[in-house]
Amino acid sequence: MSDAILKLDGVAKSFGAHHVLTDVRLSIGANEIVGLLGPNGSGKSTLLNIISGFSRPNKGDILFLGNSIAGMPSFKIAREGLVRTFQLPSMPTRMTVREVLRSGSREGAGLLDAFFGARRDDAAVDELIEQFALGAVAHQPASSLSGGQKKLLSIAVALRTRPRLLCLDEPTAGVHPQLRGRMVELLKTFSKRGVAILVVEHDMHFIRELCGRCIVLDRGEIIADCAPARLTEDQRVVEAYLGKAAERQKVSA
Amino acid sequence: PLSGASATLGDDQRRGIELAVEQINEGGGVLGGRKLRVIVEDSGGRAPSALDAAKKLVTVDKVPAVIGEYSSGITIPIGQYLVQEGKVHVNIGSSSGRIRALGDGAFSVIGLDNVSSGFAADDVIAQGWKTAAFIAPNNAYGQGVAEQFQKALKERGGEVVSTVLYTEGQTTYRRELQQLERGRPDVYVYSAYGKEAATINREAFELGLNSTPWYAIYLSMCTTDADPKFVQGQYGLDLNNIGPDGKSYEEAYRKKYGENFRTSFNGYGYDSVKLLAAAIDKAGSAEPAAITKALKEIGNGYQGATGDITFDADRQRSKQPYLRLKIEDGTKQR
Amino acid sequence: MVQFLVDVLIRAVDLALIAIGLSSVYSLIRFPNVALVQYATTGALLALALQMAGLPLLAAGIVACLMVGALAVLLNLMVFERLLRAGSAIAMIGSLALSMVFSAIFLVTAGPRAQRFELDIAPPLRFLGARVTEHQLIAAAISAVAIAGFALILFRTDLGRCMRATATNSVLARATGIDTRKVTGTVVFLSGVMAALGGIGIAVKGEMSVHLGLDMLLPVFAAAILGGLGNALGAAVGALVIAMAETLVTNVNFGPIFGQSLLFIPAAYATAASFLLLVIVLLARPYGLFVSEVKRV
Amino acid sequence: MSEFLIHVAIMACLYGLLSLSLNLQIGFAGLVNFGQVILFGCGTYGASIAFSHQLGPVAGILLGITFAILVALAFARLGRNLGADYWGIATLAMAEVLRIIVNNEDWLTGGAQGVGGIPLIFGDMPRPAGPLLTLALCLALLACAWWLCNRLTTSRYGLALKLMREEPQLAASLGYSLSALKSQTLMVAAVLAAAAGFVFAHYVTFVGPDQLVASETFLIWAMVVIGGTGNHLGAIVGAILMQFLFAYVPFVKDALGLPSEYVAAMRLMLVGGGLLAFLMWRTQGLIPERVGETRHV
Amino acid sequence: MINVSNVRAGYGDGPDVLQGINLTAGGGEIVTILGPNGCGKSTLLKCIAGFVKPRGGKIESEGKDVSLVPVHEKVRLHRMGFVPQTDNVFATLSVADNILLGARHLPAAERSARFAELMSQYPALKAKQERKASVLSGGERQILSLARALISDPQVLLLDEPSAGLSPLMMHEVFAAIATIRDRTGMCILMVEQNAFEALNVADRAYVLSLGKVAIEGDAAGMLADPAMRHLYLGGEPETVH
Ligand SMILES: Nc1ncnc2c1ncn2[C@@H]1O[C@H](COP(=O)(O)OP(=O)(O)OP(=O)(O)O)[C@@H](O)[C@H]1O
Ligand SMILES: Nc1ncnc2c1ncn2[C@@H]1O[C@H](COP(=O)(O)OP(=O)(O)OP(=O)(O)O)[C@@H](O)[C@H]1O
Ligand SMILES: [Mg+2]
Ligand SMILES: [Mg+2]
Repeated sequence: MSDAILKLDGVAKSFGAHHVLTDVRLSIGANEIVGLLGPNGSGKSTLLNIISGFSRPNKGDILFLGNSIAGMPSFKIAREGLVRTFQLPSMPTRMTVREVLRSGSREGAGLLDAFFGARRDDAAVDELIEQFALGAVAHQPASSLSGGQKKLLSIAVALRTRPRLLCLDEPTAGVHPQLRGRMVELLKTFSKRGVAILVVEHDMHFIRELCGRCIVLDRGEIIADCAPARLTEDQRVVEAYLGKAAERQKVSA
Repeated sequence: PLSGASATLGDDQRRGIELAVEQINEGGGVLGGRKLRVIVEDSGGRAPSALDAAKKLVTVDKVPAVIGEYSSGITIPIGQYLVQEGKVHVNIGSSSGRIRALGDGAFSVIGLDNVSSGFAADDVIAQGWKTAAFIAPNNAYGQGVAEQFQKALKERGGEVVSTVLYTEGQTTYRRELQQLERGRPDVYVYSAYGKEAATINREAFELGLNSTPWYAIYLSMCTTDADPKFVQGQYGLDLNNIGPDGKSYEEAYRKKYGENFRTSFNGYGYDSVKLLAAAIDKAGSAEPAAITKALKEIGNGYQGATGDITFDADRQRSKQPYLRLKIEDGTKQR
Repeated sequence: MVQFLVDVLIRAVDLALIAIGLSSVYSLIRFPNVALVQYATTGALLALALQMAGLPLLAAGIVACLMVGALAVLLNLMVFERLLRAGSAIAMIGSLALSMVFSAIFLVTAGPRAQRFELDIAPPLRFLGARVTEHQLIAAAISAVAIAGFALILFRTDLGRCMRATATNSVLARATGIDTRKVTGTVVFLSGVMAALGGIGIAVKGEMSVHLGLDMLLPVFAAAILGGLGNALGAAVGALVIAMAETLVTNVNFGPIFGQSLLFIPAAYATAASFLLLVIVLLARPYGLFVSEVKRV
Repeated sequence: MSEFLIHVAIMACLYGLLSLSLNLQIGFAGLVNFGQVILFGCGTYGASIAFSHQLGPVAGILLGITFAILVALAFARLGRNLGADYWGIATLAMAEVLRIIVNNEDWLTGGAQGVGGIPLIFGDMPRPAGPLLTLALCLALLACAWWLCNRLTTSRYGLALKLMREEPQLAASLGYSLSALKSQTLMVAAVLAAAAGFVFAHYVTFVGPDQLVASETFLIWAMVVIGGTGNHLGAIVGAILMQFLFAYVPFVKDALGLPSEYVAAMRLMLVGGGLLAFLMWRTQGLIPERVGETRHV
Repeated sequence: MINVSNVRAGYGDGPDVLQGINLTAGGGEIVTILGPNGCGKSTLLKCIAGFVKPRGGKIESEGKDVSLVPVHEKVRLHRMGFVPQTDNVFATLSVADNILLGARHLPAAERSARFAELMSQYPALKAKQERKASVLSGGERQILSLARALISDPQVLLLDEPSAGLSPLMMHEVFAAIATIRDRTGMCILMVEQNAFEALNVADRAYVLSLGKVAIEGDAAGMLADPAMRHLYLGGEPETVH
């Protein structure tokens, strides 16, 4: 894929003697939505941490928009346009939901902008609040949100940075099924506007709705890279990851 | 300072002052029967509070003269302020050479570093000691004395082989003492006060350093808090309360406070009040300018409790009689 | 050399007990309690007062330690529990404020003068060429026993595990059936006892003033942090390291290097040395020497 | 207006500056700085070094600011990967190290005896005008600083600071450079504190190491906490309140006929007890931080 | 076993998050609580566990009013287990210590027997026994917290989203384990879930909360069968989409 926005080449990571990732190679095209699946503890979040600079790979290279970002500090990577969310988001106590969302955009957030920058209203924030159904709590302290609402907020604020590639870590865990449907629509809209998405997820329904392609990780290795619908055909994936769920899905397919 | 690290000293200064006030007022006050009043303020040992206090005294209480402080870091700014305001300032506790430069209106009843250091150096040489190790607190006082003593001893042909300025407020000075010991001096010269003095004396004893002679600058200040056993045999200089009311002052102090002089600083407080009262009487007014003039005149062979007070051209005490002391069986004599 | 070791040990013992108290409470309630050094002063003052009231020193010491332990529990219930709801920085400032209040009370009740226990004067003993006194040896022995006892409680009883659980996640600890208040209370009590014992230990060796505790503040903190806050035994090692640094700075003769017979770093820099050491260690190991905080996102 | 009042007002303004500066750090950026007094000291020593080496006051302010920025950068470097408690103690240790250096290197700083005779700012003015002009200058400075801080924290930059204060990881994931934010805040705060120090030096006319002891930092902390962390107005109000209380305690003593050693205990009680009371019953301070009120930018 | 009647609760001086909830769960029953984000499900569990004090109403366990009994007492005396939604492991303790803390009250022999049994059940944990819980992945933490709750052998188990973050395979295993343990010990299990479809599959009864009130209650099978219900509260399920 020549227009790959993200390309991982032989990435490996171990903690002491524990090898979490071994030789991961993958690439994600611009505008693509890719799902990253795998059993618990297979290294998905670790991979996201490495891509986003929160952890350093032991080996391998990471190219984002053609430039190597391996070993770069996380904030620089985020500035390049690669933004991630966390599996267990925590939110500030003395900032409102709205403020958190506003802080998503770094435009005009420099020290000097405080004195010389123009002051503008933020329509994009209102739109996000609306899209993520946070209107009712917009003026509450962000930390008082329920678990699911925090997840939503963390995705919204990541989108506010206008990323080129958005990495989501289990965006639907703890989110109400109805909202999951909404989220699919939303993410698709953003994707159409040119945001590539890499999403770690366990909800197969969500994956099938959203992703054009998915990658399955098991014990630090990629064991499948195909369209979601074809996952159930792969015996290794079924054994390691889907289990009984696969049977039900086959029935329904 | 009535609080903070040097509170003991400040408190003792106040005792001297209060004693003098009491005596003067019992003896008919000043200016033909008017009571002398001293307002006591606490500097807390910090310059901003001291300045607050000085400004209160000058602008609210409208006093003509201010006596005080102990730490040079405080005496200098308030002295400067008082001189600017045209008031009289009498230094009774700081001995930094920089006090010399405060300007007209600022007096010192206490001999500055050079006076006591010179005396101590003479004494040390006279005892036949050639090399000395010196220890004092690492503050304005200690740094001043250390520098002056080193200079004075060198001038007289001796040498300070090691100098330690210790940080106050530690629980132990063993390391400092052992560093001193490495110089193998003929004599240890020190000046310390309060808890530090007690600790240093005890630890010197415990380390067996007392087999070498010890010489204290202001012996009673250095040894009051220590057990007599630790300081047995120490030499030292001390203030000489040999003025006309020297002995009676000592007695009055003992009577009023039920103990011997706690530090050596109360006498200056006492003398400063007496001196000021005399100056006020002589000037016939409590105007600062008049007091200044009178002080300069009186301060020439005035006999205070601490002995002859004679001001030099910079209005600093030029000489001071000291006692040569040695502690034998808990008493001081030589 | 022996003298050097003895000096380091004496100093380390002074620091260790209070530092251990500080560190163990930190592990539970997540803030460094500045007032702990004042508990040390309180212990010493109480013991002194009790001795003057006629109790033998040993009894006075024990009673004072228990009283300070109780005081620590009381203050924790009345003050710190409340403060902690607002966060650890607030609690730390609160403990600072409390220690000022302590100072004020000491100033009014005990006065600023130096005081000492009524004890026979101990002549220095010679021990392998090093000079120590009986009091120093006894104080060191008592401290060692106290530290060992504390370690035993920490590692050999259920309290230790409950304590660590409470420290990490008190909500979950309660959900697991741990009475977190009891655990906290016990540890706070022990820390008070340790601090008081430390204070008495220092006072017995010589003289004390009401500034005793505050004077110890920075080195004790340095020791606790060096060992890693929350790691009680790390604090003991931290105390040893700090004592070593201070002693080295004052006792290394640089004279020969510069062709002089004697040249020392000014003694005033001894304290600076331990702080500098602290800063350097923190640059390399942000959580102190013995705490390896594994963080993951 | 009585001269004493003018004096107290001037001091209040200077402390106001200091507490604004500290508030910017603790209230907005979450930087628990216990070395604040050394930033102030950079200003005073800028003035003193320039004076004692005959460089003139302009060089003084430049020196002060340079020192302050250097210290701020060192603090920020330390803070890059330290937890808040650790960093707090580390700043305290650094400040202490710097104070010890200043106390001992008398060729540069005048040592423990300090430097006196620094000229007054409006020294040549006639009596009432001089102090009044000084007060006006201080008020202007304070107003400028307040405007600056306000502008800073109500902008998007302020949001970034708050995000860093509470969720540093989230802030980093959104592309904020924590170390840049920290060093910028510290530098701004340091310049404010140094300005206060410079004016202080030229007002008190004396600079010495005793002005830089840790208890001064705690005093400023008390001002900020009582006034209200995270609120600029609160910080100023806290400073003014404390300064006036401090200055007028002696009058209370005069009125009640108390002996003057109680002033010390009373001051300690005021700072400590007042701080503690506020922390316990009104943690947010007199004028609390407002959540969600930043202007739309 | 558990009887919640007309409970109101909230945080600080905020509004009532729970506005009069009635709920019962008997021994041997799995009851699941569903509802949109922020409707108060976790608050309800916290209320039953004792972390949030009810502002009104009553919570009974086996007929005794336990509304104001402190959490740790409840855990000990009423054998209640609670797994919070977030922060559900002791991060600085090892995995083994985490589990053993749940079994503090058991005699040593029984404790190690159960521990061994659990370890064989969850090999993922066994391999990481000695590691600090803070390094575990999200799913591993979830399993660990469940294991800790199970070892204590409670009579009432309160689970806040036990399946969040679990892989499909693991989710089925966990639900199966929950059902098994219910069958074996007859404990009463109350769980909040967002994976409604799977939860309803194992549950006996379900409550759907909305804005702090019970909107629907009924038996699980019935709810699964009701198309309107599916559409409104369960989201689209795999079978219903195409
Ligand atoms: N800092 C670390 N130190 C040691 N081991 C770690 C560390 N971080 C992660 N691990 C281990 O690496 C493995 C992979 O963790 P990771 O969080 O990437 O899993 P995951 O695929 O995201 O799982 P889940 O779906 O449960 O979130 C886990 O077994 C975890 O225990
Ligand atoms: N600690 C708290 N302080 C203040 N308000 C809170 C707190 N925790 C929750 N709330 C509020 O209570 C409401 C209900 O929260 P709760 O956590 O019970 O929701 P939930 O139903 O569990 O949602 P989710 O499915 O997202 O976990 C939310 O609106 C939230 O804002
Ligand atoms: Mg994960
Ligand atoms: Mg919830």
